[in-house]
Amino acid sequence: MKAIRDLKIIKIDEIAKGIFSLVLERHLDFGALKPGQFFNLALKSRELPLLKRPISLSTWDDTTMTFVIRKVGKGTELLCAAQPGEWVSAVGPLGNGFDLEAPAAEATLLGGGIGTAPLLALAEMLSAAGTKVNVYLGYQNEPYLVENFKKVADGLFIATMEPVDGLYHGNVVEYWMAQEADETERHVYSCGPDAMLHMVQLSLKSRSQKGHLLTEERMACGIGACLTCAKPIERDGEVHMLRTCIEGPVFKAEEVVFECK
Amino acid sequence: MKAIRDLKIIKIDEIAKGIFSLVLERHLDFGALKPGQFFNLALKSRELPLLKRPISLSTWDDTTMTFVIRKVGKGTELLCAAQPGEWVSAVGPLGNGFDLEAPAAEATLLGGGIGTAPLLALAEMLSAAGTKVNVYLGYQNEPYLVENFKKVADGLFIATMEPVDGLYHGNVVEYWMAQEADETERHVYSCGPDAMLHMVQLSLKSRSQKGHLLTEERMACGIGACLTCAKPIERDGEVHMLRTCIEGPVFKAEEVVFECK
Amino acid sequence: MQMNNVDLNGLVLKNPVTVASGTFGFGREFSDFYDLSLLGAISVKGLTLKPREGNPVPRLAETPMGMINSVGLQNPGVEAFIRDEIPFLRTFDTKIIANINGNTLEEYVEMAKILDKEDVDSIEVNISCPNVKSGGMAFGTDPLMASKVTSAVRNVTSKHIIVKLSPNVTDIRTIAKAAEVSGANCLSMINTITGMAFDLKTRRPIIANRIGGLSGPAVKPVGVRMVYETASVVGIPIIGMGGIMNAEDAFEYILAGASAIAVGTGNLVNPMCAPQVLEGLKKYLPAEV
Amino acid sequence: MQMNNVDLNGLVLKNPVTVASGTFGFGREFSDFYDLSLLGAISVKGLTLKPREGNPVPRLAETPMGMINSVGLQNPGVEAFIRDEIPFLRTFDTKIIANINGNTLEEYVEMAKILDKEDVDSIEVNISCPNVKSGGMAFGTDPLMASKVTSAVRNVTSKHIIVKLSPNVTDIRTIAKAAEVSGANCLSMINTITGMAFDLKTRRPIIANRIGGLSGPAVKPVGVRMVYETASVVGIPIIGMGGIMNAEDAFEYILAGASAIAVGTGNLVNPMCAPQVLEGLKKYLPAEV
Ligand SMILES: Cc1cc2nc3c(=O)[nH]c(=O)nc-3n(C[C@H](O)[C@H](O)[C@H](O)COP(=O)(O)OP(=O)(O)OC[C@H]3O[C@@H](n4cnc5c(N)ncnc54)[C@H](O)[C@@H]3O)c2cc1C
Ligand SMILES: Cc1cc2nc3c(=O)[nH]c(=O)nc-3n(C[C@H](O)[C@H](O)[C@H](O)COP(=O)(O)OP(=O)(O)OC[C@H]3O[C@@H](n4cnc5c(N)ncnc54)[C@H](O)[C@@H]3O)c2cc1C
Ligand SMILES: Cc1cc2nc3c(=O)[nH]c(=O)nc-3n(C[C@H](O)[C@H](O)[C@H](O)COP(=O)(O)O)c2cc1C
Ligand SMILES: Cc1cc2nc3c(=O)[nH]c(=O)nc-3n(C[C@H](O)[C@H](O)[C@H](O)COP(=O)(O)O)c2cc1C
Ligand code: FES
Ligand code: FES
Repeated sequence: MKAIRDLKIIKIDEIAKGIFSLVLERHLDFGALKPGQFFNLALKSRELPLLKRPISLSTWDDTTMTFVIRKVGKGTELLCAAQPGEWVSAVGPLGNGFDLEAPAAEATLLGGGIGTAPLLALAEMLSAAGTKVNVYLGYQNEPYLVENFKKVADGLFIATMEPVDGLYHGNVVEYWMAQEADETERHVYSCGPDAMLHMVQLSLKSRSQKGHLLTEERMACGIGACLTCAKPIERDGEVHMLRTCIEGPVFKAEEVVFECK
Repeated sequence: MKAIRDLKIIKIDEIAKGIFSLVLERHLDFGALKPGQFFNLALKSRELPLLKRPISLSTWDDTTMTFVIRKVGKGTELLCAAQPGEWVSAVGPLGNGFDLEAPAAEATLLGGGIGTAPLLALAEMLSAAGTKVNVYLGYQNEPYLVENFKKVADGLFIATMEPVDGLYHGNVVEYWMAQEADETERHVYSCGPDAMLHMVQLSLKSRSQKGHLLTEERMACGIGACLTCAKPIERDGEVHMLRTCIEGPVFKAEEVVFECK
Repeated sequence: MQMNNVDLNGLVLKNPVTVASGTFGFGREFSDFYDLSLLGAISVKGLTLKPREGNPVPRLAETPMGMINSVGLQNPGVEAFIRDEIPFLRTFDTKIIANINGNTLEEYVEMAKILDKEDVDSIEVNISCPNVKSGGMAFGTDPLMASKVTSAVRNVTSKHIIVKLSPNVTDIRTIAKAAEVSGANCLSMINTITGMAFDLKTRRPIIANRIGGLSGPAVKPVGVRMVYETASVVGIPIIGMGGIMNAEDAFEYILAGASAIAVGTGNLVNPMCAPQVLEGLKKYLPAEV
Repeated sequence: MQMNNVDLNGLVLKNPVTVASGTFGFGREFSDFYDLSLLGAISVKGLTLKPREGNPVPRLAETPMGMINSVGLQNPGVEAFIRDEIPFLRTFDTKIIANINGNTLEEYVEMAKILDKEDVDSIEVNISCPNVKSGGMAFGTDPLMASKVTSAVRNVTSKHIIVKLSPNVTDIRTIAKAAEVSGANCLSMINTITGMAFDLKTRRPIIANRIGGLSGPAVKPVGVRMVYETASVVGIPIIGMGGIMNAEDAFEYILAGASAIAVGTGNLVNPMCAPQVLEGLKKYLPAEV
């Protein structure tokens, strides 16, 4: 159940340039967790920025939860500069998360940049449920979390936008399209920048393939109260402004209306 | 000369309940320092509170400056919670300080609470200049800086508002008035809460005795630019609003206009 | 001011802590966190006659100790509110304030008529929403318009009426007086201050609608000042809001002349904010006068 | 916008970074910290016809990311400024802006007449000071009054005129237009927003005058919005200010439509703020267009 709790930082490591893995204690009051869910986090001691920051669960065990955070602006900077023993104020678990009721026989996970992180728990749980999981990870130049995915992925494919020895050079969506040209029965789960998700959506559509997207939007409360995080979602021929933090952040791939900004 | 510099915290100790001694490195660019001068200080890493906090020099040597800070509100709380190695942004030296051009033969220093701190360097320098220095220190209950004053004071008298074994019980101004009933030639320097300074002013007047008061007022810039720190000062029969941070914080005792609030 | 049984000129709250419209949904979102019966009142998300999808995104920008929103009154409409939300809210021992918003005078009247027959404790006439093109703030920045809306609503309902004032005015006192003489039982203030922020990378306004409403601690001094100014010229009680994050902030509003307060942005930052304000206020206020 | 030779409709600044009246004294205070020739212009402390001792203390309260001041135009008077301060300021290669404040229309005119013959580069007509009882903001909150003051000043001087606008208005555009059509060469905005804070211990307002002017980062979204609104309706340049602490803040104002910016409260927090803003802006602005 949703709760707000102060959590102690157990561990914090820079796992790639500007990418930090943050391990927090897991509080029993949060109840069950689902991949694709997120927490609204802020350093307890901070007064600025005012709002907490939505960060996806990357993975967890009985006593800890791990988040992977990219340092972007002030909020993530503060979180990434924190030290073990400091306290984080956490609201969660938030959002619908990925539906794992009836997992597909075969799935493909497409992660871009920091969007790879929320797919880790998904890969682990799908794999545990017997799904054959192919994982495509796209980075600018420096891969991270690869070892973690290696443990559970049936196929692991890595692409970088800048040339890196031994890795596919280019866009991870194109990589996937080429590699799995005929495998349109696999269920696709994707998380990454909007431009990537849009590309995934168009690709899925062109192949009549099914999938889910983990999306982002600027958020204040994370609990459905403020309606700032609305996302245009097309259902039954109509566009509704749904809350990314409640009805999302995971939507069916075909539903999301990407606006060309 | 006035400058703004980032100074490393060398040492920070709680010397009495809620009273902290903060030792900063002394920067050459600040030039000469005078007792009664102050710095505008804030933790470098803080964004809130916006404004720096005026804190008097308590004492200094060639390489360090010591401030004594009472934890009051948010600004002083942050300063007092800082750790050695952290950086303080400091603007100073500010204010006129005590005039030591022609020190009196005999002086009496009256400090109340945290107002004892700025008198320490004054006591040291007067004593070095050959002045006979009597020091009266008043506290609520727990004395501090006493050892430091002991080294330089000819007479040291301590009063506490709450009864403390072996110490004068009551108001430090009354203590002084009683002890030095006839010694009206001594030059008096006082620093403490407004109510105390007002009492000192009235006492001095009643005895036609000369003195200086180190006063406080809410400040923004500390460098004379904003005029928020104005203090009504009577000179030549007229009241002028003078800047506590430039023309003060030290004024002749008879000049300060205390408003009954 | 007191902790118990705060009488807002006909609307009696069990305590002075309420939550501000638009920051509390319809209460459901917070019932995971605490018992809503703790609250003096809940002002629900701003309602319109017909359902609204609100403004395009991004709808949110952060500013120093504040946030700008441009939700644009996304809501399911007054009928859905009555059908789906009142029954849920009534399971708690707290007052229900229906926040209404019209594009036209007629829409305000229509909504008031509908709600007059429904189980709500007060109607909050929002004449200060900065995030809609027509209506909204236009009514709240002109004393004549404010007066017209208030009396029109007054004429069609015997319910307790709160008029919610906009801070985006030269003189809040004239608008407040206008609302008072036209039949408001109570005032609430302040709504958001219109504000704007740019994205330095795209060099465009962050908010899709360009301008939005500023709320949070940054606006507190303005809210406190407006409550203070208004309290000295009106005889009706005021619900003070704008940047209340803790009991100390709330008490500032009370010192300024507010009879009750509302937590707004504070709910978004910390879902437990309102009960914490309530708990903290006990230190400052007597239980009963 | 460009870094060099910014033409504010007759007043050419070497760069777009100026300092706001009342936050920079007469410049002397900052000459310990840096060479004032770095600045595009200095707007000096608000002047009045006769010397003024200003308001009682306390004059300062701090608020979340802001401060409230109630200095009340303490200044030595326009004659002393001319005698004692202009010669000092002229030792630097920067423009001098004389910020003038009247209790009456006649006082504005009188000061403008006096300054017309003196060595200042621009006269900033402050019709927005919230901290004086008569005059000040009263002129800035009514388009008719704003127009009258501006044309009266225009009639007696051929100097460059800046009109400084108050944010405490329902519609800044009408006041801005009024100033423009009445002969202002340039606008500066925003002055402080009236605000208030209470001392929880004494339970009284912190500021002796009770209400003061809010400035600092908290007001930035309001200042940016007002510059944006105004820039779209006037043809004269705008000096943007309100909460500028760094180059990013300054650039927001420029994106909103300001031709130059002023650092105000930033000077008080960090005496090196203005030159640091200047240095940082180079990243965002071309040297010359
Ligand atoms: C459901 C969800 C899950 C997320 N999971 C992760 C994660 O696992 N790891 C991670 O590093 N990041 C994640 N993000 C993005 C992360 O929330 C933003 O990078 C972060 O809020 C930026 O804050 P900032 O203060 O560092 O940056 P700033 O740019 O200073 O932020 C300014 C404002 O923009 C908002 N903002 C900026 N970027 C985003 C964004 N991409 N999404 C939403 N709001 C944004 C901030 O919340 C803030 O209000 C997630 C976002 C959402 C919505
Ligand atoms: C010239 C001068 C020298 C000082 N020297 C010392 C010293 O050596 N040691 C020490 O502990 N304190 C000293 N003070 C007082 C110290 O500046 C205040 O206690 C401090 O500013 C309080 O800030 P805060 O955020 O902790 O408290 P808050 O109460 O949260 O402060 C709120 C506001 O009030 C102002 N304020 C509150 N109390 C005072 C005060 N007494 N004087 C001026 N402004 C105040 C703050 O600056 C701030 O703007 C001195 C003050 C002045 C003017
Ligand atoms: C996200 C958001 C949505 C809001 N929606 C409404 C609304 O629908 N009706 C209304 O009267 N006020 C609305 N407001 C204004 C608040 O009720 C409140 O007046 C304002 O935010 C100031 O209080 P605060 O600073 O505590 O948030 C909204 C505010 C926010 C932040
Ligand atoms: C202490 C103080 C004194 C001020 N005095 C004046 C003044 O004399 N004349 C004037 O036009 N504006 C005055 N202002 C307003 C500033 O020039 C500026 O418009 C306002 O503070 C907003 O900018 P900021 O947020 O950067 O400070 C004063 C502001 C402060 C903080
Ligand atoms: S973030 Fe508030 S409703 Fe989603
Ligand atoms: S604090 Fe600014 S003039 Fe003294």
